[in-house]
Amino acid sequence: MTSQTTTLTQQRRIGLRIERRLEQPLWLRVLTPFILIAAALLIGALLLSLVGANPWVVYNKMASIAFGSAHGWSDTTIKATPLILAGLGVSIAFRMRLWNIGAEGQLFIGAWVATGFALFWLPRDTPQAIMLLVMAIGGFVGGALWAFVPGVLKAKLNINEIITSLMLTYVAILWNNYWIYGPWSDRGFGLTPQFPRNAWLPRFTDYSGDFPFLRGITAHAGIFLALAVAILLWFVWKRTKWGYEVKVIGDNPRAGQYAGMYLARKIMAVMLLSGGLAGLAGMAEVSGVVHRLQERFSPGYGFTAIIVAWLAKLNPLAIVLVAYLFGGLLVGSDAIQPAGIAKMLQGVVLFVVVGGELLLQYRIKVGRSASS
Amino acid sequence: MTTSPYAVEMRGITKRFPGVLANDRVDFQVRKGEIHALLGENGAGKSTLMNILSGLYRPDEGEIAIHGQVVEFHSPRDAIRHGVGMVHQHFMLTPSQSVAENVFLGAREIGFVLNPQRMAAEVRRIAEQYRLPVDPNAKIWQLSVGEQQRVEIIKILYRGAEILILDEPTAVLTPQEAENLFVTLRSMAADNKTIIFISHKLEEVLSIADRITVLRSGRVAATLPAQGVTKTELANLMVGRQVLFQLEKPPVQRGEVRLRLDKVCALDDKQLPALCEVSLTVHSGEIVGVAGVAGNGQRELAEAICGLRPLTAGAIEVAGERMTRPTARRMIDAGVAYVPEDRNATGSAPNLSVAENLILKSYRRAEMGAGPFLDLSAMERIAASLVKSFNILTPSIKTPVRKLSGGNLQKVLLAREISSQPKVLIAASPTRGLDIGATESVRSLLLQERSQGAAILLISEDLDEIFAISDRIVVLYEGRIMGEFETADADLTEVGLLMAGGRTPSESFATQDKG
Amino acid sequence: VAPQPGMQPAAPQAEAPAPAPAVGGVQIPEPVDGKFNVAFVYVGPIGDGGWTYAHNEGRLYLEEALGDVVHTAYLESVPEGADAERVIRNLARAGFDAIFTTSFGFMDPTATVAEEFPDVYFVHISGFKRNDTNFANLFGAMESMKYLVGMIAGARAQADGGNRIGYIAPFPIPEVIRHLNATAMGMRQTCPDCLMDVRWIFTWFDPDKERQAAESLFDAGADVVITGADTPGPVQVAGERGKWGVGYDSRNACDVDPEHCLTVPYWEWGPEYTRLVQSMLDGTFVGADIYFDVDSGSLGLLGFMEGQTPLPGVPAEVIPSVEELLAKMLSGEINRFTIFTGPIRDNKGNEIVPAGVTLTQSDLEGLQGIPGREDCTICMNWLAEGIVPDAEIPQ
Amino acid sequence: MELAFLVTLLAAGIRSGTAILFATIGEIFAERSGVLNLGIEGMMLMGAVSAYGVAFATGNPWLGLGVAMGVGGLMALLHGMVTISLRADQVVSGLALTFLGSGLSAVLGAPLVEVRTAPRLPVFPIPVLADLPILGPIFFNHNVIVYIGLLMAPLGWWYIHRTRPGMELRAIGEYPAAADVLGINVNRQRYAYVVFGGMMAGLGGASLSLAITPLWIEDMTAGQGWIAVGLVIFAGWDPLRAALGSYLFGAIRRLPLDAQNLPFFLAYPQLGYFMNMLPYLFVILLMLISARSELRRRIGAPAALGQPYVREERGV
Ligand SMILES: Nc1ncnc2c1ncn2[C@@H]1O[C@H](COP(=O)(O)OP(=O)(O)OP(=O)(O)O)[C@@H](O)[C@H]1O
Ligand SMILES: Nc1ncnc2c1ncn2[C@@H]1O[C@H](COP(=O)(O)OP(=O)(O)OP(=O)(O)O)[C@@H](O)[C@H]1O
Ligand SMILES: [Mg+2]
Ligand SMILES: [Mg+2]
Repeated sequence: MTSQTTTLTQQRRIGLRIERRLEQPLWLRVLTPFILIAAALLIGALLLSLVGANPWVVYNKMASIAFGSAHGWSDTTIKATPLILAGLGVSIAFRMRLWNIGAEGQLFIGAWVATGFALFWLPRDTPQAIMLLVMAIGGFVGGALWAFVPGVLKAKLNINEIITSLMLTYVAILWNNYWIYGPWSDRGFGLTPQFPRNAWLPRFTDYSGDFPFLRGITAHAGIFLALAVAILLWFVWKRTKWGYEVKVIGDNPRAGQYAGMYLARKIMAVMLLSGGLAGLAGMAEVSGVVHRLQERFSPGYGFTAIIVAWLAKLNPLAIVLVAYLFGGLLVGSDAIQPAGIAKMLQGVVLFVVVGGELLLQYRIKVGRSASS
Repeated sequence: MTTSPYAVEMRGITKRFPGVLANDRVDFQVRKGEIHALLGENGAGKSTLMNILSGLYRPDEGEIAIHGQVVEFHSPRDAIRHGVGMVHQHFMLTPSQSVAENVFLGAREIGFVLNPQRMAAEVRRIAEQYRLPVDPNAKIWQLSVGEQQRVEIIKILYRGAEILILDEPTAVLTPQEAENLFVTLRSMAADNKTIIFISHKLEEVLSIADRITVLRSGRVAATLPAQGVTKTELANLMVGRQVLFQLEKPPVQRGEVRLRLDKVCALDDKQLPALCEVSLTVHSGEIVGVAGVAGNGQRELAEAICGLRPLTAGAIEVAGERMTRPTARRMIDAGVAYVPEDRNATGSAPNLSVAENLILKSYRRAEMGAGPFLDLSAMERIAASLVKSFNILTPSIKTPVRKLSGGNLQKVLLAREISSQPKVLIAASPTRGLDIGATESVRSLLLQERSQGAAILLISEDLDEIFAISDRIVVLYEGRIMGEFETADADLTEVGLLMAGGRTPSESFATQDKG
Repeated sequence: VAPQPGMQPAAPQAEAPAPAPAVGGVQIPEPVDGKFNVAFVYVGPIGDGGWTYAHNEGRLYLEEALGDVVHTAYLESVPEGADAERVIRNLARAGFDAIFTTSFGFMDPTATVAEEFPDVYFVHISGFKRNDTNFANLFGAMESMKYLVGMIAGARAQADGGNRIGYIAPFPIPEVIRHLNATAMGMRQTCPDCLMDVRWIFTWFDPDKERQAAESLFDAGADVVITGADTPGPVQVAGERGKWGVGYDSRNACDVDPEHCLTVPYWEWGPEYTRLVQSMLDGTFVGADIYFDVDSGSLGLLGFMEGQTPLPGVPAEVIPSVEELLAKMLSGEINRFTIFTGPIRDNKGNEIVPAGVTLTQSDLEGLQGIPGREDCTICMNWLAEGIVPDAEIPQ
Repeated sequence: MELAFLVTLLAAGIRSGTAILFATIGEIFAERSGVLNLGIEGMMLMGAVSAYGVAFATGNPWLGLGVAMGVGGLMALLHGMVTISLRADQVVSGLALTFLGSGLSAVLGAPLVEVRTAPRLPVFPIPVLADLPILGPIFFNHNVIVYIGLLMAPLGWWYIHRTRPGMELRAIGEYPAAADVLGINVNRQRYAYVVFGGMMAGLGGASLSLAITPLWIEDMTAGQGWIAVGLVIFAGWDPLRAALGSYLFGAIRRLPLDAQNLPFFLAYPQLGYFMNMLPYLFVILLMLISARSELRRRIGAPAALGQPYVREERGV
């Protein structure tokens, strides 16, 4: 009986065997992102045709809207700005394996604080530079404090930050609702009055008097802020002790503790920064684009930022690139109905990248592996 | 059933791991009813071979016959079906479940709904039959290591194992517990059960085994009867060259007190008391060995001294500075270095490079960069020089340390800790998992530090190691210090008794030297 | 002032048969050469069965009415705020001749783009901005219909021997308060003893909240629950409880359970859309404030319009009086101002509008400080008699 | 009056907590086996949309329920493949699943949004019991799906603690190697429980669209999937405590509405904005409570939670 099983199973063992690669060859590492993006587009195309669309037409249209003209680039930049800032914020936490997925809420609170300064807490005639500076700092601090709560709970009580940061997102949105329908409402409607001009981030189009070609280019100064933060962060990760500490703790928190790093303090600091950048994204959005606080002024930037950060492998400079890609996706899908397509594609891209990247680490071996 | 003198025949077994040839065309036979010892250096491939025999790993090549019948195991279940059961080097027990639950895990015949009474009764029956006393309803985490081992044996006996594999069963036992185990094993062998038994302790092997197989670098070096073999012969077979059992150990030159624990208490991870009023001192220039069975507070002791575990009472004094609330950073700054028992989980960041791991303790210093900045070139320079002087084998200083072998990773840790010129060095099982060569070099490094005036606390479950290099020995049992000896006056049996919680007999028995 | 369906954290969206048959398909709105191209920007999905659904019905009506002359397209689920301006601008740039934006939050973006594209017509629904040339705003007097709803609900409670009516109010803004007050005043016509219970849900569109609010109202003793929000959940609950519900916004809001639905006051945007687009074609369009009343034909009350019969739950005794009032409204004999003429008391018994005084349009809309519009004097920030006396407006 | 208030509140809590209960129990099983699946929200949404669609197309809500479980299970299988076989980060894969589910359900469900007449699961007052005072309205006058939930919690508890597979489940989540050496196929069981978790999430979604909020609306779960993740922690991986948490949560969602009838809130209705925050703050509070009791009772997550198991590979 035993020998019979043996022969049977031996036959089964001839075939494919999946094995982890020890080293990824260089060509594979270089090609990986492209393979993955192609795969994601392919799967997306499949889903699109399942729901009755011509994927080629859809992709083409999206690309031309997002990147086909100066206006397209401007629109894409507008979308990329909050994605870069929030994405950088998310990436800081993720680097330390802190799953701050409440960037959306932090963004709302940042916007709320910025609005408070723009409309209520500063004199109307505050010079623009001071106004914007205070709004930016306020937005940063607001977002930071909102993220601090999950940070403290994590650091002191080891409470799961995924849940707390997400729950606080809902709270933040309701908090905003209270103010925009209540005390700050413009005549009872779900939005605040428009910001005075001195609370607007400068836009390219504001200079169209001197440079007519800038007319309608509504991208704003927030993008420079975002780029500056990206470069700064890149430097922090590479060249500072602080960045080194985050890297160690992210890889092995026990080793960090062992090396005398203050884990609890670091958790709180990282959450503060992470939320702060998301808050800054909120400030940039209300001050640069919406010019008021209103319901749903963010179409989920804080959530998309998570995908952006992860796809960029938490590399600050790559975040800029990926944010542009996703900005383009969002802008492009504006003209495509239904709007769920953008979200679906985001999910597909993330999934393909998460799974596919690992898949490429395996090698398929054909042959028999058992005894002769 | 075929008539074969062999219970187990393994023929031409080859097993490769990424980058390692763990077993290389191994032929291995065990006779029915014998106690067969498997010897070899660390990494020789003993566990791998036995994991293959027990169905856990699949060989790349080769075949296995049990009682003369060729079999192929796809999972441990297949092996169990053929009467092969294994007690692993690391116990395979789920701590939160009861003894009975662990014994019946995976047993389909007990039906869908659990019947705790019947399960307990069955465990009791086996326990009595083989004289392996244990409470079936106790949770594993409440048991001592020796009891846990009994559960493991009951587990495989319940499954009707005729062939029992024990992977380093005595490594974590006190000499007395080990003796009890041997009694059990002998009676099982008398019952015509076949026992394969892995150990590093040569005298133990000589006293209990019928035959011995020695593995070296994945190959069989020899199979020979235990009768008439000497320790030295075995050691030479294992290593493939003449082995020196002696280390150069100059007489102790005690300096001032560098480390003083004053009635230190601490909790374990479950918030239960793990250390009770531990007091001890370590002088400059001496090595104090802490002996004890695993799980008696060694880890908590090391962590408490290194500021990684808060004290619930007492104080620690390092070079005269007294601390009741030590933190890791204060301890590092005070000159305490720590080679943790767990190289991967505590001592290193596996995905970071060799260089980044080498500066883990020193990155805050000014020479690593001014203020908040990290000077990458300084880091690389220091790393390169440490790699060179400690002879660390690594493709480059940018290689992630997870790719290093255990011995080289240990060298990274030692290089890092020793290069800080510590006043106090805590070394927890520093040679665990290292082969004889690496072990020798680690021990001589420790002795070298000792002669340079460091105060060294050596925490180890390996009594031989403790006896070999420490100047004084303290015994830790259930978080308390049970006794303290000058190594020269210490007696192995007595220390063993204390490790098991026995009373301190003030006068030592007259015993012959064992080590 | 507009219901803005789709206020949950993420943007809702949907797709349904437009010109093309592909249900669930994907469409890209583009103008067609040689036609008058009209684009609609919706805040919610056209399948919301409420606000946006009604607008889309209007769009289809427009296509039907003007035939081959026009081509229409729409973008649904466009978030308010940052994205709206870009979407509207891209439509204008793409060559659409007229753009209708159907949510309050689109007001400023529409105004901005209207300045940039003087040759394109813009109509914003539910706001108060205009530019006298190519940008108008449009809204209607739903309060008139709500008054009739109040009468029907009151009669129903009376007939059932009850005295409680529930109202689900989305947000404390003038529009909602105006509708709530009109309903309460209507209720008191047929059931002077009835009290109106209010649940503020602080959302325009949350099926679960709306259902729970309805349950809460029924649990508190209501015989009829009237919803000011979008989903038919409250009508469903009414069915489950064997009580009565009133839907809102679109004609099909009763479809879930016509047995237990009394009526729906609904928007019929088609006639207004057709009139406005015709005026664009004729070149007579002006960027004005347009506020239509029942006589425009753009408001409906299910069961009482031409060709309809009252749903079974409507008490027979109230039908004649509702029909009579509705006829007067349809003929323009009475209108929203008639309803909001004093004496009117608030829920605490204070006189808010003295006898003989009529609220102005600004009063009704609660307008203040808007250039080109007069300020309100009796602003819409009170609750009418009949609403639970202790109730206050949130904020 | 006070009692009636409580009774209606609790009845409402049980009704609207049912969807979360299913998802929570499913996640308990997945996590007990060692796999964290943060994709509940996405699976619930896919469950909700497919249940509604199938019920509409076939006229049979039970069929919808079944399909929803299948769809949830399939999505979980995807998570399983990525995390169990490919060993990807469970957190990230779960997030991806949520994005995928909410996007895909929005696209697939678009034509269903205007469907108002799909058949629903019936409300079924249990004879005699439903007429009991207090207990009747709280427990015995509900939609059939609610009873399924009421049964599921004790059943789940019994399975985990009183059956052989439950014993194995506890082992593979704590020390998979120990189970493996006794011949339990760890990864196969993990797949099974992850898929089961997905089926339960699908069931939760279906119970929303077919019974609790019988409609399909995009993103109709409104964060309930995430709340389930939180409740698992609060429940200490125990289905009975999960039921407690879910029903409490349901009641707290209803509270802001019922409270509007109380004199205090009539006078200060603006508190409604803040009352609406309660469910979310409640979850945080639950986490705080469990953080403290976790210390006290020394229970914790299954030890191997989040770690892939590979036999011939050691370390992480
Ligand atoms: N091994 C670990 N893995 C993940 N998180 C951990 C680990 N160890 C600790 N933490 C997290 O870090 C928190 C703080 O740890 P700890 O109190 O040891 O920090 P600390 O360095 O002593 O800082 P402080 O002195 O400011 O308290 C813990 O509550 C826990 O959330
Ligand atoms: N799962 C594994 N993956 C990769 N390498 C492995 C694995 N198991 C063992 N090895 C390698 O195979 C070789 C043999 O290991 P094995 O554990 O069999 O040695 P051993 O003789 O049991 O040693 P020890 O005395 O330390 O227990 C070593 O080099 C080891 O690093
Ligand atoms: Mg601490
Ligand atoms: Mg071994």
